[in-house]
Amino acid sequence: MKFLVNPSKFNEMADYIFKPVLIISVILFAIGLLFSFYLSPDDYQQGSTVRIMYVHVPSAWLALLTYAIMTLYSILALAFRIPFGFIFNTAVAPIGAVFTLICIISGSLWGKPMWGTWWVWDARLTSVAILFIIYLIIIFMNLSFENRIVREKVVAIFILVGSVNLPIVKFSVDWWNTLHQPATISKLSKPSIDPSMMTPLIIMTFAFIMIGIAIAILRIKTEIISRKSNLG
Amino acid sequence: MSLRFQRLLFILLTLVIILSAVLLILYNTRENVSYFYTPSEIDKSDIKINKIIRIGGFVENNSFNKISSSSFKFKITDEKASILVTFKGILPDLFREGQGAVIEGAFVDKNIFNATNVFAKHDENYMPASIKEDLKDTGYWNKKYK
Amino acid sequence: MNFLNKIIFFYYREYKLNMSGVQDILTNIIFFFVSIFIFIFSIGPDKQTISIIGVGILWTLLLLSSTLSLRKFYQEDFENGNLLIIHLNGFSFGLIAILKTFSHFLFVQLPFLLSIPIACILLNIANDKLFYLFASFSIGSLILSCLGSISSSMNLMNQRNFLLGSVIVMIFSVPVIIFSVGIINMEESFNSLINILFGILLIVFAINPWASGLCLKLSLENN
Amino acid sequence: MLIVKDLSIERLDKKIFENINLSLTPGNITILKGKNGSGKTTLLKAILNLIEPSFGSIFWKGKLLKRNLYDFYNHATYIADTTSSLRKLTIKDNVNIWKKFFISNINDAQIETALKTLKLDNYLDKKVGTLSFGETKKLEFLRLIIENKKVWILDEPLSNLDEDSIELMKQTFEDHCSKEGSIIFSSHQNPGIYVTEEIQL
Repeated sequence: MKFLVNPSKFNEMADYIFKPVLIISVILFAIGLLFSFYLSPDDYQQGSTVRIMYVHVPSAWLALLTYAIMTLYSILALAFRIPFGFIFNTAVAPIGAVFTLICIISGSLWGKPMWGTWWVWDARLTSVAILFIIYLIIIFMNLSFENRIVREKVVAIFILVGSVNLPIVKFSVDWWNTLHQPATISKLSKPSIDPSMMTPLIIMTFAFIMIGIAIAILRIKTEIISRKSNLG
Repeated sequence: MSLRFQRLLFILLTLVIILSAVLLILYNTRENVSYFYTPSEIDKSDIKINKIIRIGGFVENNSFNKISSSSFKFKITDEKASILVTFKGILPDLFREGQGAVIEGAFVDKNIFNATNVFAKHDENYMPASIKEDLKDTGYWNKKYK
Repeated sequence: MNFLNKIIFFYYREYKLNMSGVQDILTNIIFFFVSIFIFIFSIGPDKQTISIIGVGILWTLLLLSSTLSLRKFYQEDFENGNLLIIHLNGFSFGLIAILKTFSHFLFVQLPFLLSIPIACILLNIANDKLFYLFASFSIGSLILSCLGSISSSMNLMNQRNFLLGSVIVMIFSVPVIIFSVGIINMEESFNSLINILFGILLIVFAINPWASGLCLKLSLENN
Repeated sequence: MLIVKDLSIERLDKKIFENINLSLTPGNITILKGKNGSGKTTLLKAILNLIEPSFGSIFWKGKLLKRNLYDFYNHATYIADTTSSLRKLTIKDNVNIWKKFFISNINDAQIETALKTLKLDNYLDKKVGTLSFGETKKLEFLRLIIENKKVWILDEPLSNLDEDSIELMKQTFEDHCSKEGSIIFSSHQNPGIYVTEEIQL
């Protein structure tokens, strides 16, 4: 597992797995889209609008997951002095931002026909909007410092401070009355979704994860290279 | 107050403060960050007339009345209390009896709520339309899903 | 006690420093009032509307004006080396952050608090809400001071993008605004809302010395 | 007292300097010489425990500096090449603030003579912002007298000073050494000051 913390090991590993990951993600996307558009049934209430879920939910999960991993790497980088954490944070923040944006856009496309509004300021939607802005701030911070050592550490601190938003996003629907419905799939109870709709959701989630990993590999590799060339 | 002593003091203080803060927040937020009130909450408190609020609940069965093509009358309930609502405008697709909804507006008098916006709220259950029919036939439907 | 004296004279220094630039603080307050005028004129003469959105205006302007003075937080002391001198005088960076936060509250936020009654008259806010306003504003502005400390220490070495510090403060102050405006609108749940605000204050207060202290140390290491 | 052993510092995987050894004993003056960017300020900051050494260690009174930091800070004065006096305040106010903040045991008469020797006694009510650059620099050295500590750590103290002032600094340095004090300072020119140890970076 050293490739998760060591840049040169990561480069080796990335060369092995990049192409397979990319191919798998393309295949998964093909199957997933086929499932979600043709092979999955209409919802008993929402009709075919429910198909937006197959994009909305995976992107939301990945937006949260990306931030959680960034938080983890920030702790690793600051407390255990593992510089790969900084590389990871710089490279991955835009990916998380894009996932959040996809989640927000698909969510409002879903909300308009179902709820009757593009956007409301309930706890879930507000906290996701804040998550998006936090991602943007991370990206802008990465662009606006001249001194690299200060920049990456300050960004890591900011990520840690911003991580208070994560549990708020996740549990806002359970803690408070929101227009957004509570979690469908949670660890504690049986998912309240039919298997025929669960399958495309899982396939699409893995497709999103794979494409996320593929882009992350590319971005981390470029980040490593640009750091090396900065020294020379 | 050596620098190390300051550090130790900070660590202790931080732990104590964060713990008490989290308790304080969790204990108090439950009712207050709500996007909407429930009808029974409205029943208990005295909400002022003409103050804009949101109410969330289910559209009561057999309460929906179409007054004209764009004006409606229905009741919002949470099975303990219900509120009579009037609304002029376009209802969202998902809006139907027995379905969750959040309405925004103000009380025009003590019992009648005039909604300016109606949002449909769907639950966390997803299932194919065909299965619902099966479930209804077997009578399993009402037990598990509201 | 020796160290207590040092802390007292730290504030003596802050007092002298702020009094020498008292026009800056006054300018901040003038900004606050001129913005209120602009709000009133742009909304129109309807007193009813103004009194409904008055509290929101007050909060927005308080937030904006306190982010205006963010660069004064550490930047001057950082650039002229005083931050290092204070540290070498036996103050850990975390302690500096706490002391500076209180100093910001005393010299920048307190004048705002004192000018709230006048602002209330201008904005047609009922007198009986004054107590709730004061309660929420005093806790809220302390939270803003803590957030200001965190964000301005993060941006000490940021030479290009000054606005980023303000954005950081504003995005984290969203919950503060939600709850403190809630206090005004829902007086019946005053107790639990003020407790929540107090909880948020405790959290940012606990995070502040760690985050700011680390950022201060980083910036001093590398400048 | 202060011992630096095999100190090396890397930034961004680039070596700034390697294997620096020095010891600062009472009555000792050490000069750090080197071009711009050779790491003089970095070494001084490492001595102040602001920068973590990559290799090697620093000791203060026989203990690791990190473990004995508070005591070291109580015995050291650092003067950077910035103007730490508050520009909007008068010289008098600045002196007052320093005197109180550092809990100085120097009496007013001593400060007055120091001001006189620095030729600043005529501007007491003038704001620091209106002084010339050399004068603010001299005012900065007043802190050495006010803080009255054993170890002086000075970053480029002699740049921008005229010959009279350099002569004055020389005397101050010798005075301090005769009182069992020790000095470490950096310079990019040849100062013509008697030093006991010279370190080339």
